[in-house]
Amino acid sequence: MAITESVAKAAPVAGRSLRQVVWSRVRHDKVAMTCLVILILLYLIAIFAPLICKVIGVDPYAFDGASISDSGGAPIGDWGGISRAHPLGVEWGTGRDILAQLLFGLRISLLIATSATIITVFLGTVIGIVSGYAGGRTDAVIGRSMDLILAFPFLLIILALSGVLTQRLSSLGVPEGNPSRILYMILVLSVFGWPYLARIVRGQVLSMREREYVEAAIAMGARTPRILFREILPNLWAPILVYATLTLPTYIATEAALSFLGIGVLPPDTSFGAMLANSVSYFSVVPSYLFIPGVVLVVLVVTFNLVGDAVRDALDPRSGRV
Amino acid sequence: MSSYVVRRVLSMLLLLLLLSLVVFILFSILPTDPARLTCGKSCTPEIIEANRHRLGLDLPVFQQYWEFLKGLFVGRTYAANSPDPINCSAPCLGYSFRRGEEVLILIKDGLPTTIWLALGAFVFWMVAGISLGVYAAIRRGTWRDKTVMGVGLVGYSLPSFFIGLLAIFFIIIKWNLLPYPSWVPPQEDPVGFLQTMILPWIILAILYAAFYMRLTRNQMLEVLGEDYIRTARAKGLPERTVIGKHALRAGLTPIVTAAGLDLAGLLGGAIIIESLFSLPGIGSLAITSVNDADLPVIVGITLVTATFIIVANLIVDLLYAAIDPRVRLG
Amino acid sequence: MGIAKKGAGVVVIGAAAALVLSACGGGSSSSSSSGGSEAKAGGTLYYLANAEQFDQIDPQRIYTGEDLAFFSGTIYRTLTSYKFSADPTEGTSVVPDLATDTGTATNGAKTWAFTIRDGATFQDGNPITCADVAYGVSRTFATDVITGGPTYAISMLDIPDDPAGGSAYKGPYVGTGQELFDKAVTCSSDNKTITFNLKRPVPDFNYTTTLLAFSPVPKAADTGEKYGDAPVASGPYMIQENKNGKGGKMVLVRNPKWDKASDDYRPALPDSWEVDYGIDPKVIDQRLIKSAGVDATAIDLTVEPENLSVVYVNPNEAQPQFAGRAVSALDPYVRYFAINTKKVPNLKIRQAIAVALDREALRKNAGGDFSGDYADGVIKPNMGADYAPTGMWDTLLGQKIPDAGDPEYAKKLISESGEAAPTITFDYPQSPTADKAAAIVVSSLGKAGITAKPNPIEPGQYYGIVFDPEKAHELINAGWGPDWPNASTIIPELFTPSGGFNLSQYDNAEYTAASDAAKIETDRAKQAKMWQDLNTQAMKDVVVVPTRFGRTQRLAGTQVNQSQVYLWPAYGSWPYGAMSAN
Amino acid sequence: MSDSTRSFLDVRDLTVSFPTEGGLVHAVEGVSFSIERGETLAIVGESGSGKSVSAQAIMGLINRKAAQISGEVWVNGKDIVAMSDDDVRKMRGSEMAMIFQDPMSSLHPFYKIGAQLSEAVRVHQQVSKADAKAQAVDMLGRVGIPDPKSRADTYPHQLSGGMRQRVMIAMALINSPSLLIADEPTTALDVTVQAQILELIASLQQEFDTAVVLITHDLGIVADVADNVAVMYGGRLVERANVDDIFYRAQMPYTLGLLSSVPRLDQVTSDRLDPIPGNPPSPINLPPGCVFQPRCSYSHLVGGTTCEMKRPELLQINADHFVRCHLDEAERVRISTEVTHVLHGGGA
Repeated sequence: MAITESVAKAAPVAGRSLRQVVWSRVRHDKVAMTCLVILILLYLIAIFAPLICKVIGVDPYAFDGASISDSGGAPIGDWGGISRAHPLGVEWGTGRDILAQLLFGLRISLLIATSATIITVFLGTVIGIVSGYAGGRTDAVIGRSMDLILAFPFLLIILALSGVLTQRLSSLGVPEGNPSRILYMILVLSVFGWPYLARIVRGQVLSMREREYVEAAIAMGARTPRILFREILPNLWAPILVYATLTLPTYIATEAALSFLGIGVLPPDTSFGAMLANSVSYFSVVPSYLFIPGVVLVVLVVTFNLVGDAVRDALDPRSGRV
Repeated sequence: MSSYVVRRVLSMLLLLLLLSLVVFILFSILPTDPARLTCGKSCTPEIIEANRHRLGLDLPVFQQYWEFLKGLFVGRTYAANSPDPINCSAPCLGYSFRRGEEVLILIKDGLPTTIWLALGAFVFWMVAGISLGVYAAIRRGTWRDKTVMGVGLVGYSLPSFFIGLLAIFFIIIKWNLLPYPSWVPPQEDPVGFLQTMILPWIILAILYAAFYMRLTRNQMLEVLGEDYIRTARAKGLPERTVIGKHALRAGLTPIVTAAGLDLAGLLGGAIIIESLFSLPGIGSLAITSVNDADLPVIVGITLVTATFIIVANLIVDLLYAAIDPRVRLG
Repeated sequence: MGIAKKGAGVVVIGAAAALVLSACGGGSSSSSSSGGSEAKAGGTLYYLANAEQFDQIDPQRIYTGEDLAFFSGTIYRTLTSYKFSADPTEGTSVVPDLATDTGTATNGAKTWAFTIRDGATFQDGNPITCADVAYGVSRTFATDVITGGPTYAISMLDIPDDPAGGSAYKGPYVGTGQELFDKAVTCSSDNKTITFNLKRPVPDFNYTTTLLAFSPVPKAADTGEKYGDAPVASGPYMIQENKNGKGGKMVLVRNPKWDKASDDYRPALPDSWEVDYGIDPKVIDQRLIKSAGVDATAIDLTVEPENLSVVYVNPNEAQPQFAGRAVSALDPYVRYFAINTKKVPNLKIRQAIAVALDREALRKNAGGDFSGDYADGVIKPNMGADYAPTGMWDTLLGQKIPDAGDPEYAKKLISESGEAAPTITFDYPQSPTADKAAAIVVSSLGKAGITAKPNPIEPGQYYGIVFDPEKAHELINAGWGPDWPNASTIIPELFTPSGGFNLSQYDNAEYTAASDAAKIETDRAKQAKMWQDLNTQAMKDVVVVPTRFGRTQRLAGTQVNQSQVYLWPAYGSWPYGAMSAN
Repeated sequence: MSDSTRSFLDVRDLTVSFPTEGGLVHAVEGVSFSIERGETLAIVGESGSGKSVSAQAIMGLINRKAAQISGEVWVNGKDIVAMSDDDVRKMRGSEMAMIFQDPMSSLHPFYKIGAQLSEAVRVHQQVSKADAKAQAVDMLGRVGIPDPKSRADTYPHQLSGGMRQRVMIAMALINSPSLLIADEPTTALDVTVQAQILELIASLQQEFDTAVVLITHDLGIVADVADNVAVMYGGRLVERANVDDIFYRAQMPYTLGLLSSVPRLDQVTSDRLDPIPGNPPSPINLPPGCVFQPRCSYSHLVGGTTCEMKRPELLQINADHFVRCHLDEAERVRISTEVTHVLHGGGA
């Protein structure tokens, strides 16, 4: 969705001292701080997922035939066979541990969303600055290509091209299988994501070009790259930060949606989306298949959004609470 | 003004041309061989070759593209040399051998459902989003504002396929409040239509509503700080008029812009929702075609959707000019 | 009839059911035919389908068991058909349909003659003649237009091959070699008796003629590629409307020109049939379980795993409230993993793969005993004489192999193979369930040191890709069922170069020769023994790893006459032609 | 109907403060003044001195939820502070009107000016659209807009700044209010236009016999149009007198500072001109004593720490001259004459 507006609004002219102001504002926002802590925890959990699984004694790949019925393959016990051995129950038909799958899913989800965000921000910033500063034909060309990209039904394109492009990646030397698939996800998300940020940045740059310090720099005969990245970039971090913090959660959701539609990681690995897709066949009997990954996913996204909001408000009190 | 529109339309066509070319090149690298797909298990290389030729797949990509373009304007004939050539009259978006149907017709069949879905959701989210946004803005800082915004944030964070599944699980399976969704056109069975559409509408609307609520609130807060609002108050206008007329009108413009584009995007089909609720719209058509590697259909949908968005861009700009006299077209 | 065809459902919800949905076949029907009231005429039967369309409606192109059963029971007549019966042998016995008898073989079964009944007409009222049947058969040869259908006519009729490939006869549209065809298929002067001259003896040719590929088509009405859009009915029903896709439906109404007197094969009791396309499998289940309103006379093709325990006590017994309308029976399919012998030439390695595979986990994932029994070959027990245990898991692989696989022994085999532990890719049509199966393949092979990479393929494109020698990988998920109860429709198709379903790309001259010999063996008992040996031989050579003799579950509404609620062995389908509403 | 004892506009001990994160902001504290119809009162002071807040308080434009307002504001015998929001609203634009500083942003960009005027009419009078439109056009003519009929159908952005301010004035006066508050009506305009606007206001004031409160920081304007002057500093009224007293007999050091910071054409040498050192106080933490003390160059003349510690009272010097200062009268007069003498070119 056209997140641009809200972010553009949220982007005040960044003064040097703003950094501290923002931090202090965020620090005084209890909700934001709680979320920040949760996020850090989530990242730690993701990073140390294998270790944690060992400690709890669960394994996302181990098939536990004993935990499922021999006829129909339904998990034995309520709520998907929740037991001491399987705190969140087991998968229908295979007896794989749900908790372990969640932890590893979190890992993949965060990996994709985070890297995609980083790339998006990089692309958006650089292209935005260039197009805003260079103006003229460059600007026009970039503008057109943005229109082009934004006009694509990106979900459809991503789905349609996943197969072939993943193969291309492997043929380009990326290890076959999940590495290529994950990379594909990261790339497509970034490719369809950068224009929004680029537009914002471009706008900022346009307004900034006329500013004294830039003109001064030009007058002093500074070289363009220097002006771009020494004078202008430092003053863009505010909108960029806001955009990044609000984009990450949308990427998490999108990634889930994509793997729900079946272009996620390959088995035996799994992800939130895949788990939810799998739950469809069983949830009228085993609702927990639906609730557990779903709730985790929502919590993840909400937490990110809360932090994003806090940052935005900190940067732009007008948009936030008085 | 009119010259502006002409210029815009021209650049629009150019963009579409470019887009169609990109789409063509993108899909020309797909691995599955449509010719292979048209021939069953008893298949010899000769047959595949023959089919490939009949579908014009043995031509170089750019020639295929040219054929496609020509088809758009003068229509085209497939398998011309076979006993039963397939005529696809202009504008010919291509022909799905998989489904034995013209792409345009397939899309036309799906469009009503998708339009109903999109429009319904649109109404829901605009009403909810704007009213709540205005409310929050007026009550800014109060606990009401905070609650509304909080709810909005959660709504904004709910993946639509998850709430979709939740809705199916609770409302349909557990509580039997609604029958299983099965699409019927409103004119045939209004009740069944509503029963089928209500959930998709709401679920599709939630995400957007949350977004528009935030957008509206920000807009209103900004506008309410404007001098001319103070002027309006100084005139002695009742607060109702000040908010409902002066402030809203000024705050609405960017919202209209976003809404136009989002609606256009939805007309391209809401893949997830349509699939979840098995609505025979463009989105379902798209996903099925992807699964079947039904290239002509995918290309067709991509182009149609893109057209919607690009046209919407133009309309929105014109609208913008209509709303804000300061905007000069050209 | 390969699981090859039949459209997959929506990936989001339908894919899970795609494979099961296309399941269809023969086998003993269990919890069914428990009396039920007398069959009555009238009413409408509803066929709730997840698929969004029939693959083919053109008679010469239909090749899916369920579809063959449906259309031959309703709108198309063929020279011969299968008896409507739940009994494995009766249900697969040939009876006359459009022909006055089941055909007369002469010249050592190289010449077959059928006489068409009087009074049989098309929906336009024109009498069905020998010429119409001959024309229908001739369409099969237009392989560039009439695609997807069975090609037995091409391989059996006495028409020389074209050195450039295919048959010398190029079908009625091009007309090249028409005279050759007219020599092979001749009509009597009264245009009533049709004679087929065959390349080789085909003792069971009258089984072949049950295929719709041998049904009549009036030349005047043939529109080639698009004939399926408006086919001319010869059976008791005709197509009133057909709209594909979600929410679409096909409506069959009585064919006014159909004369009961000319057709003692089809009771044709219901007044009409309605096929509702693109319904979500969960929805189909719920509707049939409730069986309310029109759903009382509805039928489906599958029961979702989550509802198995709702409907059944165990695979052989339905819950009381579903007794008589729930079917659970062996379908005609054998589920197996084909091993690409071109990519995995080393027998020891193939053995190692077979040995390492955890078939128990796979079966559990597919639904445990609901999904069928462990398979020991590609010929199923319900094939009667052609089946004999191959002992694949007891002796063929050198020692007894547990259902859960034997990684250690697999390692041993690999070390004997003189090759490094292989890295293989596993092709399968994607669905959540199949993904889990892939996970099982990966990990169980992994235990034996074999690196397996899953390669999910969109169901709709699956066979298009795996049939392409460049694109097919080492291990290919597949399923196959016979076209009629003779392994001549299994062994040659799966294990010889000329076979249409040779995913293993198996090319063993000796084996092919033996298979060809078996094909033309006229002594059925001898032939059966030959098939048994070839089956065992293929398993010994681990051309495929058979995983399951498939089983299928399906439901009929409460008001569907229960005397016809059974799995028809002929096609492992509903006995459409015989079904009726109470 | 105003009773004889009370002036037409009578502000008594008006105090406005806003609670914020940083604490209570005392924007206006204990301000009192009064004015009759036909008169002009100028409120002068630096930005942040509380001029505009007082004005908005009088107009009842300050959101009572967001601010604490105390004191009395009698307009035509009715106390704004005590009235309900809606009653005040009814008075706004009819009995009292306001002109704002920036005509560029004070008109709604989306509505034609004619519409904006007639809207103002229709809120307060039961007249048909047509009549309202007619009044609007007529009013536009009276504020000197050429070809008012066609201009009524133009949008604000199509007019020059001066024209827009005329429109604002027209809008303010269209219901012939008896009180007009002009908040820096000319600061945004260039000098030539300034004069025209001021004349316009003056002439209309004659015509409608309006009481005008002119808020400005430009003493030049004050000299031209004001009858009385109120000097504000740090939210307080520091001196109030008729215009002559202010210009020739001002006694508050701040007032004198203001006077001496005005550039004068007849002043040959600009070196005499000495602006007030330092910055206005932050309204959040005002000095405990005299708010001007930190910048006052005379506070040393007051013994001890009186200026730092003690809030000065508002002393009455004569009938209409009030001053808020700790200096004793003799000192004040001395300084006053000293400064004003210099200013008015007596010295050197």
